[in-house]
Amino acid sequence: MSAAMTQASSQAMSHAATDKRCDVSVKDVEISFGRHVVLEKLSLDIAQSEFIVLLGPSGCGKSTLLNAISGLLDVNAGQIWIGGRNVTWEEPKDRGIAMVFQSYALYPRMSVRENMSFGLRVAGMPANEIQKRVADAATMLKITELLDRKPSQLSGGQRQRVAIGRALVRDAGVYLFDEPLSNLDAQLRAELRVEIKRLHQRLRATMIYVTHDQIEALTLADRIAVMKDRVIQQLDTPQKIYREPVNRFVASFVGSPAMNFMPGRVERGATGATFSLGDLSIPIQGYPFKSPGLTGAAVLGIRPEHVLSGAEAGPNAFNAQVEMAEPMGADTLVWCRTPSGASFSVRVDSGPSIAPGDTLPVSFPVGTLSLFEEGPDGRRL
Amino acid sequence: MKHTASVVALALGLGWAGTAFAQDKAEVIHWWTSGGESAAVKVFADMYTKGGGTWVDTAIAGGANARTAAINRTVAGTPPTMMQFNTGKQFDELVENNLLNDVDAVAAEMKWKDKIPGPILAATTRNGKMFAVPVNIHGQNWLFFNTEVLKKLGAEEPKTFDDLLVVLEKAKAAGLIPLAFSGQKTWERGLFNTVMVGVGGPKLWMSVYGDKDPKALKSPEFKQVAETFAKLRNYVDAGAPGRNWNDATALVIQGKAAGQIMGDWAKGEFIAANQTAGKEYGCVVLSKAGGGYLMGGDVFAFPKTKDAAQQKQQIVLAKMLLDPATQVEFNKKKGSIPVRTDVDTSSMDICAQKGAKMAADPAQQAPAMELLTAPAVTGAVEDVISSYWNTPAQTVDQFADKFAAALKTL
Amino acid sequence: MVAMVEPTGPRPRPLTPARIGLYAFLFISALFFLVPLYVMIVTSLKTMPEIRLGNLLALPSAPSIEAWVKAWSSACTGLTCNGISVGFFNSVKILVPSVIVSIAVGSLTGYALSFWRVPVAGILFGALMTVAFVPYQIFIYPLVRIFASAGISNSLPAIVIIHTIFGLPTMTLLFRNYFASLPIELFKAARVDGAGFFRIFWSVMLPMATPMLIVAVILQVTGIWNDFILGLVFAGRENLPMTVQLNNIVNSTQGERTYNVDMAATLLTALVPLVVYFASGRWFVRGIAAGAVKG
Amino acid sequence: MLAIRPRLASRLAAWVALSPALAVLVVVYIGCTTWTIWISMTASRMLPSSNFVGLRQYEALFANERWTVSVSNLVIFGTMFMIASLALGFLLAVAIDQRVRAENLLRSIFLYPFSMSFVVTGLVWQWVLNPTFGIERIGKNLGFADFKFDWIVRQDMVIYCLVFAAVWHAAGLVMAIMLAGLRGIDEDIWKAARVDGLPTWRVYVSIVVPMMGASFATASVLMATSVVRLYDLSVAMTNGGPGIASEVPAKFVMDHLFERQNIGLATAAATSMLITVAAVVGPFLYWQSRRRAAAGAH
Repeated sequence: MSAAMTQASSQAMSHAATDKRCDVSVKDVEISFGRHVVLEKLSLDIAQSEFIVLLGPSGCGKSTLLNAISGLLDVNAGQIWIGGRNVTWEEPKDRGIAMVFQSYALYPRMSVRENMSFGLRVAGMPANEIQKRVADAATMLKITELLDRKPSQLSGGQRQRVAIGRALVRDAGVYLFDEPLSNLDAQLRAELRVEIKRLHQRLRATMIYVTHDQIEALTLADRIAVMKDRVIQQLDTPQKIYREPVNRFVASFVGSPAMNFMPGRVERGATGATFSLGDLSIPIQGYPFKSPGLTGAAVLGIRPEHVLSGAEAGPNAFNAQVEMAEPMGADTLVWCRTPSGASFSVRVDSGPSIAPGDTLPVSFPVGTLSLFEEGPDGRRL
Repeated sequence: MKHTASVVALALGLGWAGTAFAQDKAEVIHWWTSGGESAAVKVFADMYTKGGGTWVDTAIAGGANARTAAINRTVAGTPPTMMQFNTGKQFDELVENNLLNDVDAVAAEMKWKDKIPGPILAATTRNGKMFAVPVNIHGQNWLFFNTEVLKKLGAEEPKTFDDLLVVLEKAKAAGLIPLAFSGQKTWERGLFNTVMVGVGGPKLWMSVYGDKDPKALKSPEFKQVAETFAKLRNYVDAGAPGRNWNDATALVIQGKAAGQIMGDWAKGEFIAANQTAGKEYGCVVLSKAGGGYLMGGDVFAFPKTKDAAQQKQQIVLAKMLLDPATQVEFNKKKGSIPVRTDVDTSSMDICAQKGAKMAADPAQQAPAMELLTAPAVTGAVEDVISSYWNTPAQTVDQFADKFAAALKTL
Repeated sequence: MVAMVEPTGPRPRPLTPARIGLYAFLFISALFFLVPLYVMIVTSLKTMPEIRLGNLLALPSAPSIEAWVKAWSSACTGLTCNGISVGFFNSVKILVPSVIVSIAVGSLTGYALSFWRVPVAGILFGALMTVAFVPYQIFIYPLVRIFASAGISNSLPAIVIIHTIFGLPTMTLLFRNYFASLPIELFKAARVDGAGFFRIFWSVMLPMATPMLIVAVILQVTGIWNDFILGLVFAGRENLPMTVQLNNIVNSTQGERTYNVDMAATLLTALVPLVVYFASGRWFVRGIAAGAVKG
Repeated sequence: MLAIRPRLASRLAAWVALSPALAVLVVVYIGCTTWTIWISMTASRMLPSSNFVGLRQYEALFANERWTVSVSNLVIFGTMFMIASLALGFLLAVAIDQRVRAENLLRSIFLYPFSMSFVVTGLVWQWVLNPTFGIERIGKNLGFADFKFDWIVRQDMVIYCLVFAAVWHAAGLVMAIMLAGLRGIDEDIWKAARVDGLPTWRVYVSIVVPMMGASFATASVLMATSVVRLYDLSVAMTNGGPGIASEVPAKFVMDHLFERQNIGLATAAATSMLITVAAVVGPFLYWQSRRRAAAGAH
């Protein structure tokens, strides 16, 4: 939290939240528009004070789920519990939630102050209490000097701060974020990301955050629910999802630059299990197979940053042909080919220059690679 | 208790005051809005005011508009004290639905039935009772001509349509507009009806519009009427379609046209231009065998009301409308002639005197079309006539067939 | 020797034939649109003898506002000769409540139909759309009967209700399309803030609908001010609008016509909507841009 | 199974808000329409009667020359008016969009006729088109002795005069709608077209017009409503004449309802109009709602 924040406000804003029970639980929820089914028997349990990110491409149902939790969308079947109460049929305002939207959704004809206090005024809160809450939230978000402006006079980043402020004053146990940073440029996004993370640490409120940006997910979440096609593919800590994606979809969606995939075969030989890529044979002895002894066609996945290159490559290194180098500041992403022609990328320090046509010794350490079934949606082996 | 009593007293007092006010008040819906017409209706208003009443004037231009408003209010239960209709069948259904008060008692008391021309009396009587008070007679089939122009053309005052055609031909040759015409549906019907009664005679007139006899439409007389009517197309100018009747009258006044066939209300235009009947302009009813003065006009009807005070005012109004002095004064302003045959018309202009004489003579009297046909039929026939007039290719037979169909309107 | 001129500075913009053609088109169009107004104004300033000469486009030889004065204060509209000034205030009396009520109902209906899932919404909207095409004249007679049995015929409330009924399809359509074009997240945010149906409408949606409100006001002011038949049938004799008096002057059944007074009266009657349009033409286009073309 | 949430407060509020519209729907639209259809099957004249005559009013209606002329007039008028006002409105909008001088003034000039009532419009154009003192006279005064412009008094041409006046009245509104549409088009499209070296007219025809579907639709719907309702203009300008050459269905209904006191025939005509409108608008609405539902599912 910013240094400008006062001790008093920090207490005021954080106490109420931690005092409340505010775990969220989605039980067998179904949602459909007419004949079009959007969510099917979906369940999700979110612990008190947890920061959970719903991550997935557009159309995966993550926003629908968030809207169902908020009560903006009626569920066709199932239940939603917040803070130990069944709120399935409650109005949004009665669920103890606050929400931040992608397009900020600031009321254009109201000043910042009016925007932030609207909900409290609707609820009939005494003016001095409203005044205090707005002032505290504004201080916390460094928007005090903007309070009397209209939304049209604000920049994108300022608008989203106001939108967050509007959620803050509700002093809710559960905060819902619907792609709140997607309309901002990269720098502002990073800045506000940090801000939100600090908020969470300060408030200890439950936060449910929808995004399609895996960096936001990895940086913010306690747990990430990766969704695709209306189904939660994997629900785990960011580390786990990054290291052990349950399928190729999760593997490719999380992490940047994207994971390399190379089709080949798992074979068992005298030296133990190997993965053959054409003529190349990569030792994978010690890989934690789910079903031991498995052989046959498979896909090897390894993240560019996990490929060892140059001197680090070690004894299992093979020579790869460099095709192209993308300098990215601190690192360089080097695009190579295996002798059999499979393309992959390697992340190396931007030290010695590497030019197309060079040969680069690389190795795929077994501790960091993943193996999947064949096919675009192959499960982890 | 004391309070309640005083409130009741106050309410009663107000109620009484209200009735007293209503007693003297009469609201009249009519469509007389132009200068001459307002002057005429002012005669009624002044007479009524002189008798101690308050005349509440609701003038709405356009007969259909005024009647619509009046009928709607009558149906809605908030009728005016008195409302205007054209003499004829416009108020038939109000009588049938028991929405009008009859004036039979007053009529008997004042002996009106002996003094009103037969066709007009018949048009206000339903089931033997008089349901409306006629206030004037408008002759509908006059020919007005510019005497100066006729003199220049070397023509006599025409007596029949044959005479007229000769005059028109002369006017055409002289480069004038022969017949000043206003090409709107109503006046196309007016012209046709003038031809029908003038060429076909009152007998044909009555069998077509009175008996609605399809055989009459196939008669040689009707054929001759249709042909004469068609001939008149040659004598109107290019600007006629859509023209207002008073603009046509102006052409006669200015000597640009020889004459105009119109009702006697056209006199108002001549008077406004400071012309005198018999001097600058002449008037004549064209008739082959004599007879056939088409009489229409206006009546006032009295909607049913439960308010006794209003009923009383309706009787006061009825008597006032047919007062001899009022009649002369009103009709002078209106350009029409008194509906009573027993009033002295010597102070009126020549045309009015001519008209009054014909109106008093049963041999000359003929009911106007709307006295014989319901508005629905009048309208249907009007469409047929208008279509014939504007479509030279249409044959007389086609015309007669359509005419017969229109007369049979459901 | 001809020295080559190197391009420098602003590019020369010659008046191209296309540009001339464009202005010619606009000029001719403007003439086409202005001729009737010109004829009305010129005629209203002429004397009757001059009008009878029949040169429609000629300027008045001796302009006189006599006809205007007469039309406003002394032309006969029946027994009384007070001009159309009486009707002016009646028209205002009808206009103000009718515009407010019809827009209030129309915008509320449009709002309810765009954000709230109501079971009959489809049917209601379909019916409104259909009725938008129906000549309203056919409803007049049964409505007279209905109003009569409700005991409110021939009164100010009656005419206000009538204008609301007949304004409903257009108003609903305008507002529904406008609200539908607003981001749904605003509505969601307001609901999370705990605002109910009317609160969202009043505090969030209506303040945003200013461009559409302007369009609605313009359309309704024009429509209601220009109305003749409804005012005649439903307003009652105390409240007959200006157009009825105009009709009394212009459409006298029998009697002499004074075209200069007719034209002056017509212009006086058209003055309110004319001023509204000339003053707010820019807003009108903007309002339409804000809502009407999305949909 | 559908779970229905008893969110009474909001639901109730929505019903309260819709209640005026619903009352109008039930009482006015449904009630009056039913009444109209019922009366059309009776022999009512001035006042409604219960004298049932089946479909005889409809037989009379379709045998009535004036009605058939009215209907065909409406078709001609509708087609010509829609095409002409859309075309002129679009051209004006394009012209104004070329960064011309006095844009505000021009826009007001084109828009002001829409503030005039149809009665005034009809009256003025009746004057201007009148052959004895209107345009024809002006042409003759200018020295063209043979100049003729007498459409308003010719049976075969009068309907085009109505189109003329109606276009004058409505083109400004179309222009406003089109201008709004043009201003809503992304500037980048114009930049791209300019870099591609496309001639301006080509950009309008191939790129801009297809993008303005919504503007054309809005304008068309507005124009179409005024076509079916065409009444005052015909009354004020020609009163249906010459003859019955410029009669229109709404005028047929009105004349028979009031002047002619034949509400049986009037309601039969009104019902015929209603059925025609419903037959066109109904499927259109259905198609639209299907499209909306399909779009909403994603």
